[in-house]
Amino acid sequence: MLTMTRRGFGGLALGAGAAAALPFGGGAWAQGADIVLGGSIPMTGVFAFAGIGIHAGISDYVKIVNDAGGIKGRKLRFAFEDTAYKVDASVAVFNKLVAQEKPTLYYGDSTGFSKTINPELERNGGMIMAGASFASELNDPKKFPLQFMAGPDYTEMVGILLRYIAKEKPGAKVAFVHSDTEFGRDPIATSEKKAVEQGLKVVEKIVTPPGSVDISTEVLKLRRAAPDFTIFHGYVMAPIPEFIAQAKQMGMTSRFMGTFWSMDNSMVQKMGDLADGFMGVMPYRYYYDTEGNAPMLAKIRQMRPEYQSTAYMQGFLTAMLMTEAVKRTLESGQDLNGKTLKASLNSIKDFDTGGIIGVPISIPGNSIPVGRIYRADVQKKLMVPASDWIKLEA
Amino acid sequence: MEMDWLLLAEVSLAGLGTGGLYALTALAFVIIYKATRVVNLAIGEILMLGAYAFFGLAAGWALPWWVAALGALAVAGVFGAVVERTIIRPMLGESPISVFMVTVGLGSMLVGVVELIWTADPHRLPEFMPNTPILIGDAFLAPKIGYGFMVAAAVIAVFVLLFRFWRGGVALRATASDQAAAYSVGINVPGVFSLAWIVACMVAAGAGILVGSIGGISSTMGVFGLSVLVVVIVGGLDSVPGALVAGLLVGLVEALAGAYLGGEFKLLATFSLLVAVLMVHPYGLFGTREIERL
Amino acid sequence: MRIATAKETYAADEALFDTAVQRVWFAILLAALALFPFLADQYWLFLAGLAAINVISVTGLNILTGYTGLVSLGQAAFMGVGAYTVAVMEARLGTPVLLNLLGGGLVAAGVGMVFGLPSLRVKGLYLAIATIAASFILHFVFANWTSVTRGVSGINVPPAAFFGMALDTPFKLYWLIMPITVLLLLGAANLFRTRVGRAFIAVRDRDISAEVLGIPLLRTKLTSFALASFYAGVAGGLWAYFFRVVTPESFPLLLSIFLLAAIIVGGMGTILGGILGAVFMTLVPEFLKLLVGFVTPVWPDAAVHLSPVRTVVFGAMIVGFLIFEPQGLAEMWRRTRRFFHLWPFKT
Amino acid sequence: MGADAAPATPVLEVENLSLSFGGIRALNGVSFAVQPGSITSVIGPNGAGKTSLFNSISGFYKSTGTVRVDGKPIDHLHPPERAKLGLARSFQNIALFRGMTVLDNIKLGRHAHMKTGLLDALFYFGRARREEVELRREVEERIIDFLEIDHIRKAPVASLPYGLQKRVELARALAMRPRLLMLDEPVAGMNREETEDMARFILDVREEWGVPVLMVEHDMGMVMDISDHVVVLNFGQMIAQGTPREVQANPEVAAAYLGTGDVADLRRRVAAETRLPETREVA
Repeated sequence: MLTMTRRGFGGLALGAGAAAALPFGGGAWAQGADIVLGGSIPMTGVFAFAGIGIHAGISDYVKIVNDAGGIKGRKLRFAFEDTAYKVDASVAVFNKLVAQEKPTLYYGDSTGFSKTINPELERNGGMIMAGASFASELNDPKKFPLQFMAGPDYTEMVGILLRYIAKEKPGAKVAFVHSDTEFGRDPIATSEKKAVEQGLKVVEKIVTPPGSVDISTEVLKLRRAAPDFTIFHGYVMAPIPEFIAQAKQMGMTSRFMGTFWSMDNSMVQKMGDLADGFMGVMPYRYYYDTEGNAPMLAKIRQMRPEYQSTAYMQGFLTAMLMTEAVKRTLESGQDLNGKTLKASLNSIKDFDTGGIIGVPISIPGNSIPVGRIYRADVQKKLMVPASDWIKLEA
Repeated sequence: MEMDWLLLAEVSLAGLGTGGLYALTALAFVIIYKATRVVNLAIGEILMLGAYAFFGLAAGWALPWWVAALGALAVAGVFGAVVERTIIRPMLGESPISVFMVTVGLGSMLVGVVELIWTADPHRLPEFMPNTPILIGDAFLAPKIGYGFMVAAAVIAVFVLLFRFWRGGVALRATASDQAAAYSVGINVPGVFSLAWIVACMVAAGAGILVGSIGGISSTMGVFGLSVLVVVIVGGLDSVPGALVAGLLVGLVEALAGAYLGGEFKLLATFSLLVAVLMVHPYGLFGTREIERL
Repeated sequence: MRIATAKETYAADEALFDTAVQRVWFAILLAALALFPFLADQYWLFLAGLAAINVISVTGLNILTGYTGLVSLGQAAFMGVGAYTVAVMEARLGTPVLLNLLGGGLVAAGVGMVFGLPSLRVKGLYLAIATIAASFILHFVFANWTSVTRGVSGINVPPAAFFGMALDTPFKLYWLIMPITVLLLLGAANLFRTRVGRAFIAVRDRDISAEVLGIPLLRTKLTSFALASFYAGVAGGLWAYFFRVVTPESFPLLLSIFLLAAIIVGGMGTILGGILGAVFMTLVPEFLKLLVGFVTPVWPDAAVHLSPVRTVVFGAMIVGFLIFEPQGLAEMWRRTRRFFHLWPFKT
Repeated sequence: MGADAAPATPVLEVENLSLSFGGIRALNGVSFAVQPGSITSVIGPNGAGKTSLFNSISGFYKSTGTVRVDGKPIDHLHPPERAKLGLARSFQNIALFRGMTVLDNIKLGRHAHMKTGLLDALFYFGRARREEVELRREVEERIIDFLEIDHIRKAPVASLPYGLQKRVELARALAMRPRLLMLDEPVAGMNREETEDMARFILDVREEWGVPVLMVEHDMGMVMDISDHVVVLNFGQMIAQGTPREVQANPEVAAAYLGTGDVADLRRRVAAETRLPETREVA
């Protein structure tokens, strides 16, 4: 891990030596201390697939920024440690980085962490934070004034799906299948109301216990409900494939949909033929997407020739938005602290993400309520757009 | 609301189907307990090991599925022999708590090793079971569950016969009922211990392949072992018939609770069943009561 | 080398620290604990707080499992009961901190006793598995008793207030957590100087003989469950103040296994063992991280494998200690101490 | 004091005591009494039901019939309550608590008579401290000195030789404030010298503490030497009782010991052959 070796004694001594040797030097980074983006990143454990992508995305964007001369001449530095997706470990990393690196930006790895650290974040007051969680609860600037998320919250994601369904098949029957976790339960209650508002009928809600592999009874219930659309939430992959397999064996005609964390192309393609027709909501373009004007995607493809996951895009965009907030704050001559950074972030309007998101975005609150429906194309082994970009009104 | 009898039938079938897999895994657990008095909390992880070995051979080395399955069983058998010799045997005579914790440690090591080799990402096993639905009357049964149940039932039947008639099976039963006596009639008791671990790990691995082919595999699939623990407690730690009956019972209870109360009630239902059985029948439905002497 | 110390009264011989040397060391330890927060940064203070909370819970579990011989895999769930009690009292009622912690301990003790009831009828491994049931049933209650627990999203806990000061940093919380930890440890140590503690050990060593010698099994076992759960409840309450949010996912079965592993690594049935085990197990992941930092130059992928390595090390420590050092770190400590006492003579 | 102090209420009365395991009758209508200040021995071949008798008196086995202590029936009492009444005992297969020191094992005997509650214990203040120090003094001065085990008081019991362990068990029984001392094979497995020491301690207990003794023992020499009263069991039935002399002269007793007159010799032979089953029974 890069930051760790840097934090080792050797690195420290070297750094101190360099600083001593160039007290008034005209080096590129002389105009101020590094701006540190701290991170509790799940590099290992059950969420490692995401953590590794997030890490790569943030690192790449940081590199792009520094290669272009930093933010107003100040170098951006990514200091992170692995959390194995455990809340206490994430908090430990946070405390360590705050004590040793003084970050002004922070990336957190889970809803649990975002909620746990929020009081400390407000007390500290020196940074803003985003993370891997799109929990609806976090999308409240009053309760979480120093946090944001680089996309729609889970309720908004389902809202985008419902919007699409209502347009495709007015009055359609919808079923929700979700895990019995905080993540899984997050959007369900609100989305049920939203569905009714859209003129849709919620015919079944199925809860699966965490880690459960055998879902045959649940499929039986689902078949009785005979939905036109089934929305999965709270899973990365299992048990979605088995659900689809058994449903198809029983001759169900429902279409199956997922939310962001189950939409990575490499994950979906692992389902093989079962993936055919699987769709879901994605706030970003895929790595291989070449339509439209997307210089950032081109840049990413140039930096990394092999496929990068949706988590990579998430990390990359998060770093981009944070950088933008820092830039705007520095430009307005203010101190870098939580309040000014968040205000700068909220001043972002019709911002061009270089094609990561297909439309210009604004961040009026804590989320970016934009997304698009993609559909799995098994022949091409790709997720392909099934709708235009959908913006939810705030 | 009108009673949907077909749904009830289908749910019950699905529950019994899963129950067959519980019974199979519970059988592995009981074999070890009977022979060595070790409560093996790593049973779920051994099951996971079997599934991953199969995955590695079938998907990684692209072997035909039946070769991979045999290979996975062999891996599990070797694993059982090594574990018995290096970890379990040095613990003989220690307090049951220590031995039980050793298996907890073993389970954790297995999870770590699996994640080191295959990462924590979920995977799907290659399809090897027919996927045309099974219809029993009008009732639908998911093919994997149905075929899984049949395989489990066949394996269990073979085992029950082996227990009765094969020399090794007889030696195992003799050791289970009285170690000292087994020694004195010339049974190689350490050999029986090894045999029990080898056989049990192979059975668990077989169950792992079946379970994995239904729901995919991941490093957390060891939680399947928790339901199996309920099964063996309800059935009685040292009872083969107990494992079979309780396996089906727990499968059924889980399915009914899931279907009529909701998924979040599944574990609650089985663990409530466990507490109820413990209060009424402390040694399970079929377990042997331990007689205490002063 | 140290030679025997003469004592004049039986009271002196019954004292917790029975030599002047021991009392001096204890005073030094207390002084070090008091100085620590002024020297440590936020990270070390965080680890100290977490370790202390684990020490409390592990000590409770040690009373139950190490001293009374009743294996429990429900300790984390009882911590959860304490944490929820404190969270509700703090967030809804706004009662004082110490009262909340006491409440957390007492409610946990009550719940612990209920789940200890099967210990009348079953013991050993049956009981261990029965306590797993506690873990799942309580998790269900946390997740579904929405009106009290706010369901899966959990309860946000306001900072503990002590004489008007909000204890909202690891530094300030240290002064709440550490004294409570020391008090509870002294309490546990005292216990085993009296009939209550002796009865626990007797039940562990030979419960049926103990009964004939005048020890009521039921009451003793339930007392042990209650006490273990009380410690868990207080630990959980402090946890609530420490992490400031309590959710059903905060206290998984894995935490119970962690706590049990800590008493095995530390040493079952000794107070010192519980302390050493809890501190050691809390710090192991941090050691491993350091280690990863060192090996990264030669093994660039080391970081990616940290979590599985941690899982393997966790398991290997349980297995290794049980096979090679069943008395745990406490025994290693005693051996080291004996070596220095007898130095320069060999044992 | 001796058996001639009889007219007082017996310390222990056993009346028509029966016990069965499944279909097997372990005890069948056993009746006898222990007089104040006496030493009463229960003898019989292996499997005669001697230890079952002890366990029934202790309340560990649920038997039928009546047991009285100082004239009051105790059949409804659980084992710990019986212990509190002063039915103090040792065990055939030493039941010391291996995780404790000698001192703690002895102190444990006093458990039922102490009042320290959980809170007292946690704070070790007031009552807890007072009780413990008092107990320590009494244990030291009345028991440890008396049984000459001061050199091992802080030793873990597991490390002690067999003879000393038996002595510690006696010490623990003495700490129970015995009304009746029940010793299950106090000298089994001891050499001559150890046996004589133990016999002396038993006699001294009776003399100095005034506590009557009920003992199960195979060592006929010792039984006949120190007992005031002997009860003979065979196959769960009491076949004789009386003074040592009377019992020795009883032909039925001789028959029980395989039909010969030389009881002591046969006992040794029988014990050697059948040791295993009985020790296992009480494991």
